Parts: sequence; C-alpha cells; structure tokens
Amino acid sequence: MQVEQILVSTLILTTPILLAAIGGLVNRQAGIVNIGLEAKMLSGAFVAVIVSSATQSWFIACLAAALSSAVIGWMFSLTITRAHANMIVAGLGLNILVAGVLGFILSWVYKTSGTLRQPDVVLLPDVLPEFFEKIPVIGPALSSLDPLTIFAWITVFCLPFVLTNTRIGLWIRATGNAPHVTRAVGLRSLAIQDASTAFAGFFAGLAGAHLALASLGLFNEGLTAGRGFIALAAFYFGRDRPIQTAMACLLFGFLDNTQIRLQTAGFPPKLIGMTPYLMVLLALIFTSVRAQRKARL
Amino acid sequence: ADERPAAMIIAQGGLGDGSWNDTANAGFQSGLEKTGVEGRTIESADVAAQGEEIMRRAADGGFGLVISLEWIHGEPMEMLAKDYPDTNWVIMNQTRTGDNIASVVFGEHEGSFLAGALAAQVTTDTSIEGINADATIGVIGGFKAPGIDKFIVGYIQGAKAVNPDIEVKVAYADSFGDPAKGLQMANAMFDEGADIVYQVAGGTGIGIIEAAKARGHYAIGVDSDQDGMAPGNVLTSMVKRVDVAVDEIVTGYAADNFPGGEVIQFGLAENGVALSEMTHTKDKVPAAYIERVTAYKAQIIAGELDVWDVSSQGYPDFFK
Amino acid sequence: MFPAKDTPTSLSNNNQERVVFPRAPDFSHAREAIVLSTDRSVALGAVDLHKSYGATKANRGISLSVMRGEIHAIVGENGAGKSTLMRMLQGVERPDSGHVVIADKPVVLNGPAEALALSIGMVHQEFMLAPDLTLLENLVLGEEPVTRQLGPLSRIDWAKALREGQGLAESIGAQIDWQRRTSSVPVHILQFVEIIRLLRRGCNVLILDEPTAVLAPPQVEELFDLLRNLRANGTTILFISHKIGEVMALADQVTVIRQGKTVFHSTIAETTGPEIASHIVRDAPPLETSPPPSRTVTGEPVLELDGLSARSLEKSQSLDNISLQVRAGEILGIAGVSGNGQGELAECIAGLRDTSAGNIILQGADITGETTLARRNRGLAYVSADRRHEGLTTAASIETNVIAGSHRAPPITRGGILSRKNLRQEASKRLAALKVVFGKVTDPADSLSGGNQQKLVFARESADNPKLMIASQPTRGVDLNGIAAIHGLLRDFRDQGGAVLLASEELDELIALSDRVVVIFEGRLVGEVTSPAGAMAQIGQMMVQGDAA
Amino acid sequence: MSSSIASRSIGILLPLVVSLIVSGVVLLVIGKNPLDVFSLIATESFGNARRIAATLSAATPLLFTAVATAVCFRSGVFNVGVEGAFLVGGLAAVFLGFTLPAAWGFALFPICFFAAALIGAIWLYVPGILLAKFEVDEVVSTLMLNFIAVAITGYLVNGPLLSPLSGNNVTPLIHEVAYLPRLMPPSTLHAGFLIGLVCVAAYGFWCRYTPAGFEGGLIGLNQRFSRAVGISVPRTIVGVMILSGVIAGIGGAAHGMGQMHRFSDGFSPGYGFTGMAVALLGRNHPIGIVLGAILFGALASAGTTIQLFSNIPLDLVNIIQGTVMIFAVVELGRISLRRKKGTANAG
Ligand SMILES: Nc1ncnc2c1ncn2[C@@H]1O[C@H](COP(=O)(O)OP(=O)(O)OP(=O)(O)O)[C@@H](O)[C@H]1O
Ligand SMILES: Nc1ncnc2c1ncn2[C@@H]1O[C@H](COP(=O)(O)OP(=O)(O)OP(=O)(O)O)[C@@H](O)[C@H]1O
Ligand SMILES: [Mg+2]
Ligand SMILES: [Mg+2]
Repeated sequence: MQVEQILVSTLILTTPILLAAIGGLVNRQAGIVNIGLEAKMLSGAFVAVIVSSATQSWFIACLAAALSSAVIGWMFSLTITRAHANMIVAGLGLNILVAGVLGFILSWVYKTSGTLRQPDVVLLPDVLPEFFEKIPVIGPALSSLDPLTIFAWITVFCLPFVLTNTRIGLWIRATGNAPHVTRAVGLRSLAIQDASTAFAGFFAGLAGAHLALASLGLFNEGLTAGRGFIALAAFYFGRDRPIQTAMACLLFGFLDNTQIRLQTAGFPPKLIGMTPYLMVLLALIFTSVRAQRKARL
Repeated sequence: ADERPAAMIIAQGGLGDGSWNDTANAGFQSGLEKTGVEGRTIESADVAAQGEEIMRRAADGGFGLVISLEWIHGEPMEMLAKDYPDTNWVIMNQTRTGDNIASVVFGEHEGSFLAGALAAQVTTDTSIEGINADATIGVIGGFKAPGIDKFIVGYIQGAKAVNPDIEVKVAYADSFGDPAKGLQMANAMFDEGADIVYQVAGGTGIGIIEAAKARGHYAIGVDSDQDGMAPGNVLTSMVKRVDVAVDEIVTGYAADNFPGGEVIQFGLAENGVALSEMTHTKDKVPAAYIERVTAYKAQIIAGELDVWDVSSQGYPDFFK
Repeated sequence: MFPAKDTPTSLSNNNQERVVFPRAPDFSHAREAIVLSTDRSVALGAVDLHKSYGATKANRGISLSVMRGEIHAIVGENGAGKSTLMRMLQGVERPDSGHVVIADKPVVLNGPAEALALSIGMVHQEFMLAPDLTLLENLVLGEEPVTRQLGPLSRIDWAKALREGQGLAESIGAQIDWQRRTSSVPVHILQFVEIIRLLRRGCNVLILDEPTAVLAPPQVEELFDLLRNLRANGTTILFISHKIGEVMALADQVTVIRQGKTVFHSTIAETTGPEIASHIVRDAPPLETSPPPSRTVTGEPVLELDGLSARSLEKSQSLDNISLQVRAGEILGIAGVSGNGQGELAECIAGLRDTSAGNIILQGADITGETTLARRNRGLAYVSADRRHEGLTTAASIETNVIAGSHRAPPITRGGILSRKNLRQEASKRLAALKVVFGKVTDPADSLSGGNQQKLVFARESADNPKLMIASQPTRGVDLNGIAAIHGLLRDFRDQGGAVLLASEELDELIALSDRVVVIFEGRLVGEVTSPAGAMAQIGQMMVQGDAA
Repeated sequence: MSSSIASRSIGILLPLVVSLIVSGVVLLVIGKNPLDVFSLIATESFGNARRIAATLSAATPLLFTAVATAVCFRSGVFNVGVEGAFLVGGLAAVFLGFTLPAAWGFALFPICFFAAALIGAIWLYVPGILLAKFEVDEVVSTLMLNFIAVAITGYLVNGPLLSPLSGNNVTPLIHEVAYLPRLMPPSTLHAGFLIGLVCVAAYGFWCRYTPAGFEGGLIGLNQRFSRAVGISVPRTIVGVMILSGVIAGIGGAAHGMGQMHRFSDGFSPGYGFTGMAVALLGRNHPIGIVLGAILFGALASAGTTIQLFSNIPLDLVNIIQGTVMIFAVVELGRISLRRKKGTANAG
C-alpha cells in the first residue's frame, strides 16, 4: 500500500521537473544553458490558472501556458543569440523580471498578492478509467496519471528518436556541438538556437501548468520552489540525454517524495534538499576526472 | 486623535504567504478602513538587513505608528523607539521594552495544544468517516524554525495529554509556498496511517488541505479559519487572531489609546488563539471530545495547565 | 575596366557566351602564357584578379584556367596569395577587379553558397565537421534525405544516406565506417568525408587548400589515390601545396604564384621539380644571402636535445628520437615541409608540449621537466609561429605585449608592486631598440602592421638577454622590410653570442641565415647540411623525400 | 581611446535606459506618471544625507560581491559562486563573533574577518582546482555550490547554531564589541562600506599594480599567449578563485558584523547574483563597480521606502532590476563566445 502511494506521488512530483528538464536539455543540446526555466514555469502556471478558469478547458489552459512561455523563451533567446547577452546572468535576470511582472499583475489586476485563486479552475483530468486502480502495485499510479504526465513521458521516449532521426534534431545537435559548422553548411544556427529556447519555454510552461493544475487549481508565487534549478541539475546529471535525464528527474522526485521518511529517520530537511545539487557536483567531478584520465592514456 | 499615517512592515515570505503576513495585513486594512487612518504596507526583498533603515525612514517620514511583522526587527526597534519617542512601535512574537513599544505575543502553543487534544481523541474513533484505528496523527511545518516549532510542540503536548502513546509524525516542507509538495507530504503521512494532519506551513498548507480532501482524511487549518477551504475535511482550524490584534492596535492608535509599553497577550484567555467553530465538522465529532477540549482550555486559562512555549522556553526534552 | 559585354554576368543571368579574354593575361613574369585550349572547357578559372587588404596587395593580376577533369596544382611561397585566390574562386571574397570563371562563364559570386550551387566546393584546412556527430550525420547535415517531406520535422532516411555515402565512397575507392563518431576518426578520413560531402552536393570542381599539410605520408598516399579516382570520374581538382614532390606525383597542370601574380604555368609532363622550385623563389627579395662563408662555430653548446620524442596529439605530428646541438654564436636552421614537426619541436623546447622520451638540456642543465617560466628564466626565448594567437595578445596594449613574461622581474616589479612607470619606460626602451613603429603604447597590439607585430615579439623575447632563441616561422606574413629587419635581428643576436634555433618553411630564409641546417621529415631528423649556402637543392630534396638520394 | 570610453558609457547607460523604458511603460499602464515615480525614487535614494547613507548601506554587500565576481570574470573564469562564499564566510565570522569570549575585544575583528576570508577561500578553491586541474565547468560547479551553501548554512542556523530563544532561524547576536562601528549614526551605514571601498581600491590596484593582476588580465584575454610567456594558467585560475572567495568571505563577515550582527535566514537575498550584474554593468572596472553597486543599492533601498509614500509595489523594483541585469550583459561578446564553446564541450 505504501509502495503504491510512493509510486503515485513520485510520479506526480516528477512531472513538472521532467517537463522543464526536457526543454532544458534540448536547449542545452543546441548550446544554450537555460537558467531562466524557473521564470517560464512560473509564468506558465499563472497563465494556466487564468485560462483554465476563463475557458473551462484544461487543454486550452495548458496550450496557452506553453505558448506564452515559449514566447518569453524566444525573446529571452534573442538577447543571448543576437545581442550576445551572457546566458547565465540574463537567465537570472529573467527570473527576477518575470517574478516582478507577475507580482505586479497580481496586485494591479487581481488586487491580491502571492496567491491567485480563480473561480472554477478546471484541473487536469485523470486519463485512464477507474478500473485501472485495481491493478496491484502500479494501479493507483496508473489511475492518477494526468495528461501532462503522460505527455511528458511520451516525449521523453520520443525525444531520442526526434533528436537522432529528424532534421531538426540533427540541426540542434550540430548547432550545440559546432555552430560554425552548422552555419557553414547553410543552416541558420542562431534561429535554431532560438527555436530550441522557445521549445524549452514551451515545456517549462507546461511544467508550470502541471504545478498549478495537477491538483491545486491556484497560482502561488512560490509554486515553482526552485524546480527550474532542479531540472537544470537533472539534465546536467543526465548529460543531456533524455532517458538518463528522466531517470534523474525520477530520482529527484523520489527524493522529494521520501523527504518525510528521511526526516523521520533523522535527516535534516535542509540537507535532504541539497542532494540533487551535490549529486550533480559529484557527477561532474567524476566525469571530468575520468575524461582526463582517458585523455592522458 | 493621531492623524499621522501608519506603516506595517511585511516579514520574510512577503505578502501572499497565505498566513502570517496576509492575516496581519487583513487586520491592518480593516483597522485603517474603520478609523480612516492612512496606512502603507512595506515589502522588501532584503527585510532582514534593511529593517532598521525602513523603520527609521517611516519614523522620519512622519508615520505615527510603525508595526513590524518581522521577528528579526525586535532589537533595532527597541533602539529606534528611544530615538523616536513620538512614534508608536509594534513588534510581534517577542517582548521588547519601551514606553512606546507594544509587544504582541500569541499563544500559538496553547491553541495548538487544543488542536492536538482534539486530534488525539478523534484519530482512534473509527465511527467517524475517514478515521482509522491507529493512534497516529501528523503535523507539517513550513520550515524548521522556533516560531513553527512553537505550534508543533504545543500540538504534540496536547495529543499526549489525551493519549500518551500516540504517535505524532512531524515533517517540514522546507518552503512556505510549495503547495504541490505539501500535497505530496500530506499524502505520505496519510499512507503511514495518520488520518489527521495539522498544517503549519502557510501556502504549502493549501496542498495539505487539498490532500485531505482528495483522500477523505482530515487536515487542521492554521492562522485563519480554513474550515471552508475543504468543507468537512478540515477538522478544525487553529485560528490565530493576528488580524484582530493588528486591527485593535490600529484602532487603539487612532483613538489615542496606543498600548505603549504593554505586552499584549493573544492567548486562549484573550481569544487571541482558538479553535474554529467547526461549522462543517461539528456534527461528525462526538460532543464529548469537544467538551474535553473545552475543559483543557479552561485549565490553561486558569493557569492549571502549562503549555510549553518554544519561543520563550527553548526546546523541551520530548522534542529534540 | 572591361568593355560592357565582358562584364561578368550575374548568376541569375543565363548567358551562354563563352568567356573571351579581353586581352592576353599579363604574364610579364611568366615564361609561358597560359594557352586556352579550345577543345576542352574551363571548369574553373580566373581572369586578372586583383585583391588588396589595406596596403597589402595579396593578388595583383592572377589568371588561371583549370580544365575539366584535370588535377591542377597551385604552388607558391607563404604569402604569395594562394589562399586569397581560393577565397575569391569560392566566393568568400570579392575581387577588387578581374573576375572568376566557372564552366566557361564569367561569374560574380556572392558567397560560398553560390559557388556551391555552381558545383564548386572547397575543403578547408579546418574541417567543417561537428566532432560529436557521426560521419554519416556530418555527411548529410544541411541536406538530409528524408522519408517524407515534413519540413524540419521530416524523418531522415538514414538508410538512404548510408547508401549514398557508401556509394560515393566506393566510387572513389575509399572505405569509410560511417557510424563512427567524428572526433574518433583519423584526419585523412575526415578529409575524405569532406570531399564526399561536396560530391554528394553535386560538386564537380573541388578546391583543396594544402590538403596534405595535416596528413602522415601513408595517409597522403590514400588521399592521392582517392583524388586520382575522382579525376577518373570526371571531377576537376584544384589543390594547393608547398610540396613539389606531391605536385609532380599527382598533378596534370601546375601554376606558380609569386607575390600575388601568376608567374608560371605548365603541364607537369613538360616541366621538372627544380624548374617549378626556381619559379617559386625566383626574384626573391634581395635578401642578404651572405652567410659568413662556412664560419666554424666554436661556442659552447647552449641547447642539446638527446633522443627527444613526443606523442602526437590532435592533429599534430609526433616527434621521434631527435638529437641536436645548438652552440653559442650559431643559427641552426630546421628545414621541413609544413606539418613535419618543426612547430612541435619548438613547442617541446619551449615547454608548451609534453615530451614522451629524451632530454632537453639548456646550458648544461636538464630542463625536460621544467615549466615554461623556469626555462625562460634560464635564458630561453620563444618566437611563436602563431603570432596572432600565441606570439601576441592582440586585444591587449602594446606595452602589455612587450612586457609580458618580464612583468615579475625588476625594475618592473619590485617588492611585489608592479610599477606602471617602469613598465612603460621599459616598454618604450624595448620598442625603440627594435624600431617598432607604433602609435601609442596603450593602443592594442592589433593596431600594428604585421612586420611591426613580429618586431614587437622580438623586442619582448630578446629583452632579457636570452641565451637561446627559438624562432618559429619568424617572418611568416611579414613584408619585405620587416623580413630584412627580422633577419638583421637574428644575425645580431647570433653575432653577440646567442644561439638560435630557426624553424622556417622558407628555404631561402634558412639558407640566408643559418650556419647549419638540419632537415626534419615526419618528425625525424633526416639530414644535416653544414654549409647551406649552395645546398638548396639538396635540402629541398630531403625536405620532400626524407632522404638525400 | 575615446571610442572605448564612449562604448563603456553606452554599456552602462543602455541597461538603465531600457529598464527605465520598461518600467515606465508598466507605470503608464497602471496609470501612474513615471516621472513622478522616478523622481520619488531619486529623492528616496539621494535626497538627503540620511537617504544617501541608506543607499550606501544597501550598496555595501554588493561592493564585495561585485569585486569578488570581477576578479574572476576579468580572468575569464565564469565564477557564479560568490553567493555561496558570502554565506559561508558570513556564518563563520558570526559564529566566532558570538562564541569567542567578548573579553577579547577588538581582537575579534581580525579573527572573525580572517576566518571568513579563509572559509570563503576554501569554498571557492574547490571549484577553482576542479577547473584548473580537471576542466570541470566552473559555471555549474559554482552554481551547485551555491545551493549547497544555502542548505548547509540553513541547516546550521536552524540546528546547532540556533539561538536558544527565538521565533526565527537566527543565531545569537554577536558580542557588541564585535559590531563594526557605524559611520553616520543613526544610519546603519557601517565601517563595512569603507572596507568594501578598500576592497574595490585594492582590486583596482591588483589589476594594475601587481604581477598577479597583470597575469589574471592576460589569461582572461589569451591563455595560449599567457602560457607561452611563462604564466601558469592553472595557478592563476586557482589564484583568482581563492581571491574571489577571500573577498566574498570578507563581505559576508562585514555584513554579519556590521549590518545583521547575527546570521539568519535571509542573510543574503542574492547579493552574489546582484554582484554579478554589478560587475558586468561596471565592465569589471573599479569605478564602474562602485557606481553599479550604488545603483543597485539605491534600487533596493529606495525601492522599499517609496512604498511609504506611493502605492507602488515592490514588484516594480524587481522589474527594473531584472531588466538591468539582462541588458547589463548584452554585447559582452568575449565571455559569451567563450561560454558557447565551453558548453558545447561540456556535454
Ligand atoms: N584577411 C586579410 N587581411 C589582411 N591581409 C591579408 C588577409 N588575408 C591575406 N592577407 C595577406 O595577403 C597576402 C597573401 O596571403 P595568402 O593567405 O593569400 O597567402 P598564401 O599564399 O595562401 O600563403 P600561405 O602559403 O602561407 O598560406 C599575405 O601577405 C597576407 O598577409
Ligand atoms: N570511419 C572510418 N571509416 C573508414 N576507415 C576508417 C575509419 N576510421 C578509421 N579508419 C581506418 O582505420 C585505421 C585505424 O583507425 P582507428 O582510429 O580505428 O585506429 P586507432 O588505433 O584508433 O588509431 P590512432 O592510434 O591513430 O588513434 C585508420 O588508419 C583508417 O584507415
Ligand atoms: Mg487513526
Ligand atoms: Mg594559404
């Protein structure tokens, strides 16, 4: 019974990280490290709540969240690719800017702060029919699957194919690897990078929509709670490869989920929260040292 | 009456935290409205370091009443009160000396004691829907901090008063604004046999209440009356009348009746903390339970029962 | 200017007229004019091209006709203008005057894409391949075969791509494992992939800029076989080389460029290696070619290499068991065709490259394991072959460039404090001593002309009374006056008892300066000439063939 | 020369102008007169001596974090870990400030500052050596270390170092003798500001008048050249990282001993990151850094106090600050190019 519940909540906690990480890894494959995922998740959550309430459709809400974040991502990309902004600082700046703009909108349009509750927010539905719940162990997890979770995992498993077997996939990898080569063969490497950042925005927007609409149905300015950075840690840990990154996300989601148990076992909550970052650091050291050993041989 | 405007400095976490800052602000606004005093709330990205400058600026800028919700502003305020004897100062959750300082102290531990006592009785009564036989209840804090542990320790003490063998699961979300995580943490506690979870986690608590609703178990609300957020699934709320406190202070200030130099207790006796009316759950819970809680309340007010206060006594042995 | 009717047609203009040269190309320096054969067509050509970079006249009247289906070699000294010509033929640069001819038609090219559209492709020395992709991915990048047209989302038809790759490789007799990751593949294979990529894109004229510079001899053989196969398939090839042996072995035609002009053209059958060589260096600047008639150098050995070896990294040549001595008061020249290891040798001695065996002894002390700094403190000076990236920091000020390396020594730094005043004084002194022409000492080094940049490097390297100077390609890209000045510097240094190890690809220079010349070939020393003055042919032979036979 | 001055001032002015336009539009949308608001911000920042003092007080931590950042950026090392070093340095100084006997008096200053500098140095030595020896991408390693610093200090201040009686996560106050003196009482502007200026000046001196600074600038421009003239690139990288850690640690100590007098949750609301923007905005130049720090200090202090006089929410300040950060780094061709290559290789 407990195992089942751990499965369910790990899956749900993983989804927003996973969605953001999918975008981030594609972006990084194209050569851009996206520190601004957090901002795009937040704006996605915001748009999702408003649109869901206005249209009574979770689907339109998710789409709107994704598209609006994609546009933000695209504009953000322009400052990097065209105006040569440093991507790290610009990303940090974007996080502050978007939080500011949303706060502003909350207080001036909705006369509230921090939390936005809208009437009749439609949540993400459970996709599979109820009888799935009867299946042992994975039943509850299956029956609580929402469309975005399914979409995220489908994407994860499609992504390796897309990256290796489609033209855009090849272009993205080539651009991240050697932009001058992409340019030399006549592709528009900057536009490809912009597209990848818009893609990252799209998925970060979905991540935000999931946070807002999976079960809460409201917007809160702390909703993302650093998940954009956890996603960053995940695709660094997964070395930009979709399946590995997804596994890292699952691991981080699981860690998040088992916090309670770890806390009862005496681990301080702060230190548990630090594990993803520590893991990335260690993984980074491990791979670099190994790469150097190899080079020395 | 004092014509000068009032200022209230918002604590870390900012407006929109769904608990402390927001409740205080509600009281502030209603006080302003009632009295016609002008007032401002001030937020800062760097409240901790800039508190003193902000408060001084308010005093310099002609504000007659300066309320700070930030705990860390206690020491600087004590200093400032001397520099600005004509300004009225208010600090929360601690006692500061000065003729023109009003200290407001809440009895969260007392109210939480009652919540714990109620929960401990309910959790084994399987006749109530959504309750299992395990003597297990839970509490989730936002951060691990003394201000939060004050609630938690009172809650545990209340639960143990009813049933010394009860298990109280304690966890911290490490965030006041992460409802998604609150939801999952509450679910995890439900999985482990708890059927009632007390939330002391601001915005994160929204998720805890959602979880109770979704799972058909119970949450206990905090700060404001949250019973209506999931009618029937919020067993009760430990209402803390920060709004009343702030409202009263503003009203008193406008009426030239500022409680300078006083420590204003907002404990059980003063109705500063209390369990909610239980509008949606009254009928589910046997009256005897509520009577027992009422009895505890009387004992506490009468001084016959001491509830441990982390913020003035430090941590007790039974809690780390 | 040309008469109107001969104005090069733009690409969109479908003008079919054959190019008629308005007047005989100016070959005043050439013995033979290029004869336009009427029965064969010109695949790629140039008519009286001029191109200047600022004051440098890189090309000043180059005419060329590469006939369809032939291998045509372009040879010439460093800086003769070969690469500039290639850039114009490929549309990367526009000529100041004159025009490019493609398939018998004069054309104006606005970029390499247009050249590619006209079936002209170029393989650069820097390969345009993404290292983390597979060879196959690189092959199709930018023009992917797809199963169904869905724009960027189209699925790439890898099977078809592989068939194409294999087919093309087979047609030219190459064996390529297309699934290998590019970074794990030897250079010559990468070169094949570059060529195949161009073929796949429909190129029937290939331009190769010093294709053998990065290759080891067996790989060169593989490349040549492949190029011959290409020719047999009707592909036209224009290639640049410094190695006359290669030209003789491979080409059908040869054109020599000197100082921006075509000075000689012939079919290979009608010429000889020595004749080509004579055209490359004829009319060489009046270098002071008076090495003290076989001076006997009696100075102490300053530098001794004892069995020095180094592994190859990336695209570098490995070094194999090199032993030599440089004495005080001697210039030892290292002759060798580019890519045979002289740069690597210089780097090993300077401490910029790891050695795998052997010892480096400077003034009796074994410095093999020492840092560059320690070596410099012992009196080593290093003039890098890569002036713009290693010899200088072009973005930094002139004074910074001329002081760097001595910045920790008094009088510039005393008691841990770096005195800007002393730095400036010292800098001015150094610059004045070598008569560097500059604006202000705070201007970036980029503002200097090439010759003055190199003088600046010498000003820095010779300032601390070094005992040994490693000079690698010291006059590359330097104008005639600059060359004369730098040669003067090296001689003065030698005459004052310094030891010089001079690596140069220019034989004239080596012969003019060196007391002795050793020849390096494929990372090994293959011979020594003690009185270089009359030994040009002998040295050249060893450079190209690795022995004096 | 004159063109470089011109381009420098454009570099500093552009982000400001853009952010003023952006926030101006926002203000117009909500029906406020931007000019009124901007002039209110200006008087709240610099209107009188007290406001100037408040601005400088808010600028103080930024001086340190910006210099700590510039030391590395100038040498081509993209260290984003100043935030973490600031935190651990601050906690170390504060810890000694309340545990050592108060009777030690003024001796506490050097001890606390030294400890903070040492801890900061060790903190950034780690990514420094990883970069120099193993080519571990410093952006990620230092970013991760920031989160780790937040977690560790957060844990300590809530557990072992928690003040026994408090309503919040705070350490006890440091001994009063260890308070840095205030410069313009009653303002909180404290001696840390002067230490910050000294750091900026020392940084300027280091750049121009020390061989190490000379070398740092060179490896920032051209590593191959530096190696060829005998400069050890790894040593220089580790050196600037340590220096950065020292400055950040001292900054944390100054903040702890001058401003907060304790360590608490929210000890740094992101000074390290704002410091990065300051360094980039000031183009790593000492004067630029001072001006940039004052600008961001003014935003932080005035952005808060304008709320007393006009109902402008704090979010406006975030909008201005975010825009300035994004546009401060526009057209930094060199670093962004380096990065692109770096990330391409990092995969
Ligand atoms: N972009 C440029 N800007 C300025 N001068 C240039 C440029 N490109 C070439 N030159 C100059 O034009 C002359 C001819 O250069 P080019 O590169 O064509 O010579 P090359 O024959 O290819 O020499 P190498 O054999 O060394 O490659 C040289 O003096 C060179 O310095
Ligand atoms: N992609 C390829 N397609 C066809 N032949 C290849 C390919 N890669 C390598 N070869 C051939 O295989 C030979 C060995 O190459 P390979 O890279 O496997 O050897 P290696 O032992 O790794 O060599 P090295 O020690 O130089 O790195 C090469 O000389 C080349 O002729
Ligand atoms: Mg129970
Ligand atoms: Mg060339």
